[in-house]
Amino acid sequence: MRFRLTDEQRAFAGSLNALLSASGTPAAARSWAAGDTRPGRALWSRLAEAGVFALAVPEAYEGGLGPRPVEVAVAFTELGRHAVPGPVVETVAAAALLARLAERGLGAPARRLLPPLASGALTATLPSAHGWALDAGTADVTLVADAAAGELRLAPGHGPVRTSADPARRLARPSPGGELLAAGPRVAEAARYAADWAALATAAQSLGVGYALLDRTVAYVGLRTQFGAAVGSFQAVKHRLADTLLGLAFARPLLHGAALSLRTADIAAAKAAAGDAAYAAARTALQLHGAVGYTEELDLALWLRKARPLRAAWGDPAWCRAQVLADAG
Amino acid sequence: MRFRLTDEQRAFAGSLNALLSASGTPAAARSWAAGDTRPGRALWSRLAEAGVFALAVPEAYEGGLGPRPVEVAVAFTELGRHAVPGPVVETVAAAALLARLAERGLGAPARRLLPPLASGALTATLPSAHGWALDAGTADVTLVADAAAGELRLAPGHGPVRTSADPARRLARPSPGGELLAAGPRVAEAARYAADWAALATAAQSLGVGYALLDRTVAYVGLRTQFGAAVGSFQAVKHRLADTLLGLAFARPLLHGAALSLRTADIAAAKAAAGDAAYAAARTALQLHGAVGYTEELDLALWLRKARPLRAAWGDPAWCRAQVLADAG
Amino acid sequence: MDLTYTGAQQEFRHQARAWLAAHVPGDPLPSLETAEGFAAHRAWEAELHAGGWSVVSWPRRYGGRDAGLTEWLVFEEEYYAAGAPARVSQNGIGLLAPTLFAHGTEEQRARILPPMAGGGTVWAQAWSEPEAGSDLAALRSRAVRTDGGWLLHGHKTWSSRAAFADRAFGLFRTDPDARRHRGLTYLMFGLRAPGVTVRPIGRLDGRPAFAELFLDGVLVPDEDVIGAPGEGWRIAMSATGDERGLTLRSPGRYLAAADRLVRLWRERGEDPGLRDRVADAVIGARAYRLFTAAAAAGGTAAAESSLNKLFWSEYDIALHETALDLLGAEGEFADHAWAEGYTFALAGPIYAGTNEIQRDIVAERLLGLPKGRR
Amino acid sequence: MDLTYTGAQQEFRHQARAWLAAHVPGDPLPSLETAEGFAAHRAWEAELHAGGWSVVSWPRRYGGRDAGLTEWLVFEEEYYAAGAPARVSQNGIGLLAPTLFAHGTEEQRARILPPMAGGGTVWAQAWSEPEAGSDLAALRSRAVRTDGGWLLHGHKTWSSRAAFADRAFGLFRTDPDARRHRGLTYLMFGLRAPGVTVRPIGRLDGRPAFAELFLDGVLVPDEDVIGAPGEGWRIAMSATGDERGLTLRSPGRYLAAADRLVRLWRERGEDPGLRDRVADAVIGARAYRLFTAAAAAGGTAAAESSLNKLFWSEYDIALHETALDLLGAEGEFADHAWAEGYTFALAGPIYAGTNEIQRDIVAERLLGLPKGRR
Repeated sequence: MRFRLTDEQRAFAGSLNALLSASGTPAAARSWAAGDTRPGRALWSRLAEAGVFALAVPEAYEGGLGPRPVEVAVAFTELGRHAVPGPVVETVAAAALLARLAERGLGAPARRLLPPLASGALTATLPSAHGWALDAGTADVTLVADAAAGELRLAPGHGPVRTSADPARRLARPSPGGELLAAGPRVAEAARYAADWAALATAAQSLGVGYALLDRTVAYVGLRTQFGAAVGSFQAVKHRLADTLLGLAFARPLLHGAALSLRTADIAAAKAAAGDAAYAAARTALQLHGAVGYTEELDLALWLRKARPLRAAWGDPAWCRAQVLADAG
Repeated sequence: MRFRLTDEQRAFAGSLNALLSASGTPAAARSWAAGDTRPGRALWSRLAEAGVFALAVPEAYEGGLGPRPVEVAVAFTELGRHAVPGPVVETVAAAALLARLAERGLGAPARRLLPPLASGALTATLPSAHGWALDAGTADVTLVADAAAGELRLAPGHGPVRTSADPARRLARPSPGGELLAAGPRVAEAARYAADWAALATAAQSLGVGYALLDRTVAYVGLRTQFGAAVGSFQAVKHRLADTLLGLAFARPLLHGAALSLRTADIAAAKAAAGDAAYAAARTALQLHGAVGYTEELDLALWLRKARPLRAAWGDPAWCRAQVLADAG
Repeated sequence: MDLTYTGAQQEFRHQARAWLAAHVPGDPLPSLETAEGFAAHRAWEAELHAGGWSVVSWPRRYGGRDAGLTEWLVFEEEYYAAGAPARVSQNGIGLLAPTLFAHGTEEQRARILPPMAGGGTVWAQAWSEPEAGSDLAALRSRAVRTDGGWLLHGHKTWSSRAAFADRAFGLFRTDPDARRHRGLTYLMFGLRAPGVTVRPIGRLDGRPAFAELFLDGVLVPDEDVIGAPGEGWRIAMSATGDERGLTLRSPGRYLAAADRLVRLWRERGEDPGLRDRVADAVIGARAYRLFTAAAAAGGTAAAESSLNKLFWSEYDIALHETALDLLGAEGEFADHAWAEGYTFALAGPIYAGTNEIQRDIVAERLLGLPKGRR
Repeated sequence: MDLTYTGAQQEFRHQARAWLAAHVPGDPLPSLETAEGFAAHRAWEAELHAGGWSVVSWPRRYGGRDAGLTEWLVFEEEYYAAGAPARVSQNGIGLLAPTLFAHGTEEQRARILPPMAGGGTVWAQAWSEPEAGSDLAALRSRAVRTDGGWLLHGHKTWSSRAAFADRAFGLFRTDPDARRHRGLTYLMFGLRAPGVTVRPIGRLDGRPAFAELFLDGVLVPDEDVIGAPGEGWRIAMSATGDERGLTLRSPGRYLAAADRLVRLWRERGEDPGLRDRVADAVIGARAYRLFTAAAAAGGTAAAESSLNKLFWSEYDIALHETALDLLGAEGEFADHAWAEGYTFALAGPIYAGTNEIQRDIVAERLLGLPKGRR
């Protein structure tokens, strides 16, 4: 047992952090929110070059590096830390879905779609349990698994686009029908497996969002003075930030443990903890920034607005906890 | 509308406070816990003289001053503030039960028992929903209402006595059978009515317990120094105490509002809020006293150990909230 | 001690209810933090005023009904229960008007209050500055004496409503040699006056709920100074006491919100996992109503208004979080009825004195704990 | 990165499980905070030691198995899963032994560790004094030089286990002129030695879980000084680092407690109102196990042990509160299985450095926030 990231995994995180720091990611997120996806797609290509979208694609496929769930957790923590826009989680989940179907003997859609997903040529989305798909309006393909009918289809379009409290998130319901990619009882199982990958990647994003909020707030309260002292020297401020770190520091090993086991209950536990810790970090960051944190002008807003939607996406807190209990004891 | 205590009600609270401050109440509570009820019974007589046990006894009965639920709330806040031992809540609830039966035409038990209850000559107890009766081992009478059978009986004895986390509370199950006091469908309704009075008085006790804990802790942290400063000057300590006051200050009007309406849902809301606020006060008091608060030696322990049992007695938090929702909207 | 209404109060309630039932728009107005919504809300203020319901507690000569505090609380309960629009005139009615009643001249009241009551003049507040948020005594914007008035210079921020409002009020430094609290003066000025630049600031949902004000030689005639020059701090402190008190958040708002939450919970199948939090919203609204009633009956100490502010600001967030949790993944949609309320609630612990400051005040003034370094 | 056990580690787990299944008493022992229970727990330590399971991580020559940290964690999981008794030797094994390994002499280790491992000598800690709780540097009890040793004078308090234990260890001021941290020396002494008066103190449930020690000329020979005189603070700080770290609370304890809570919840009909809190107990135990595994794999910074201490101490209370809430009104019975655990948990945020101090440490050392006045 050696429960720590390998040097390679740490280096991978570091290189993504450097890449995203140097790539104008906040501006790309703002453009994405304003409807211009070009800077985001350029970022997407760079992330694909770094291997991010190949991690769920088995090595047997061109460009595939996976399946590597721990590296997915590592990468998506960085994507969350930099507020990367777009259907990043959904693209990885789509790859997991197709790979799983191929393992179960339904390989045609995987052979067709996995290589361009791995290379970043193709972006994908898919709806979660409530029927809404992130970025269905701009993703290249929208996969819809109908568990009852046992059918996987390429949606032919989508309904009206709705904006989230995070304006970089736009959701739409895929239109019914479209090309049939696969059929049979294995579709439902593969869709559940894909939802596990989506939950894992979302938990990782949450964790990164939480750390970004904490780091920015620690920096701010170190500089901001009121009543003649740095705000960060007030004990109530210090304790609130200590609690924020506490939540994140205990969510992190749950995330890595879930990536190792890939069990639904472990992923749900990690998602519940990371989602709550990131949301608590957002509440803290807003309160300790004061009015300036309440504006859309600081980049801080990119993370503040993301914490709650990620907490609810791909398994809300109640659902996660129900999974944990169903598995416990 | 004039939602404040009258001058008479304030004076009544003040006189009880003075009486209990002068009566060695902590020592009586410790004796009661050790099995010697004599100092507690002496205190009981003084409280009876002050009218405490006459408040639920209608004026039509000898010694009766009631029904006066607001004064019950006022008095039991003081009883909680001083950690008065014994079946004080249960005696008032027993009086409410008998008075209600009499209103519904079953007057014999009321004529027999209300005058000695009002005068303090008789102490009474009765079991709550879980079947355990406080001080059944030492109370003069134990009333048992069997809602299903429609019977009110004087229990002939009791089973083994169990001690609570608050050693001044000893509980036992009344033995079955015993003298039949009243029969008919009205017994169940009167028992529910009595449980409302018990919950109201318990909520008031909780509030008093919470204020006692807050006051003692504020005094302690003003004197205790660590790292060269009064512990009460540390911002984290101040904020925790401010939150404690916040909880109590918003439970108090709920209590008085419930006493005015006597509606089950209002009483439940008051009990939920007062029980939680008092328990939070206990957690705060323990933490801010540190190790010395964790001992049975300080009188503080009398209140610390009472907060949680009172929160659960006569309607635990979940039950209270269910009552509130059943009535809402 | 009682919680009963007089016959006249009940009659007042019925009148308010009937008028509101007949006049409250069937569809919600657009958000008041948009140009279109601001205009719609201003028109609603005029309609409310025409019905005599805009400022029930004011004297009749300024457009009110001379109603007592209990009547005002009754009106607010009916107003929110009817689902009536948010009050775009809140800054003026809740902050400036009490200041004018306490410290203004009769000429000022007669000139300023009637158009405030009718929505003709909508007021913004201009308290904060970039380096003076919680620490208001650190204000730097100044007013320089000129013939018959003052010239304003400086930079205000977090000015609520200022993106679309007509006029603003705030504190300015008139004595450059006096430190901190001293030498501040309470002034009013037009937001479209020469020398004023208004830069709207988007809040988290992008709507311009406040603005920065750049002031470069803005002329304020003497008649628009409230109280004596140099007395601004004392006057403002009585106003911020009000801001934390009853008039900022009436219990009716939360009673209505808790009712909506219970309905949402029922519609969504009464998830027992959220039962206690929904019940706490009901209990909290009731507690706030009764705390307010007790304060109304007994007079409120200034530090008690800190308890009040702590309570409603944290209650409001908890209530909206519960609603969003009930909605699950759908709770993220920005156009959902609960979403704007949630964004609005998030500001509660920050403005009108942060909750950290309020807790310091409660600890020091109500509990008597020693003043620390904070 | 992995969470897998080697074959040898799995074999170790099976051996431990088998031994515990055969030896753990069927009925719980009486509380170790009673004379009878203390004796029973001491006998259990001897039995554990006879089986070779008392101090698995120690070198074999002192009674251990040379087991690594992972094996120790495995053993603890099995120990608590088996419902085995609380460890009456915890103070010695968890606090004094690591100090002796780091700072003691070989003579001291050979003399002190074997009887500690077998329950023959049970140790109490003697850190706090009435005026030195969180602020340990304010200690006043002193050791005065005498022929071949030191004479102790002073007053210690909150000495855990001291009501029934054999010996104690703690810090004493040996240089009366040195201030605060300086001039302290780490000593061991017998609790029944001449000059020692032990006054047991009842904790909230009345049991004498700790004691006051009055010391009047207690002789400590030089061989019972750990490290050099005057080096006590440095030595103790490395020990309190351990106290907050892995060895004070093993994850196995909470994994087993969370399992018991889930069983209780199931037995009581799976109240959905408590679902999330029960799930959080499961999640928290898992988080603590994995946090510990990560710390074991990566080495723990001293300030990280503050996170650890904050987590387990607040987790333990939340878990027991959930259990008591599940029990409703029955939760108040003092003889209930959860009641003693609850009382024990309540001390967690107070001892081994209050949680207020731990939060200060996290903020200053891990987050780099400025040192305030506290």
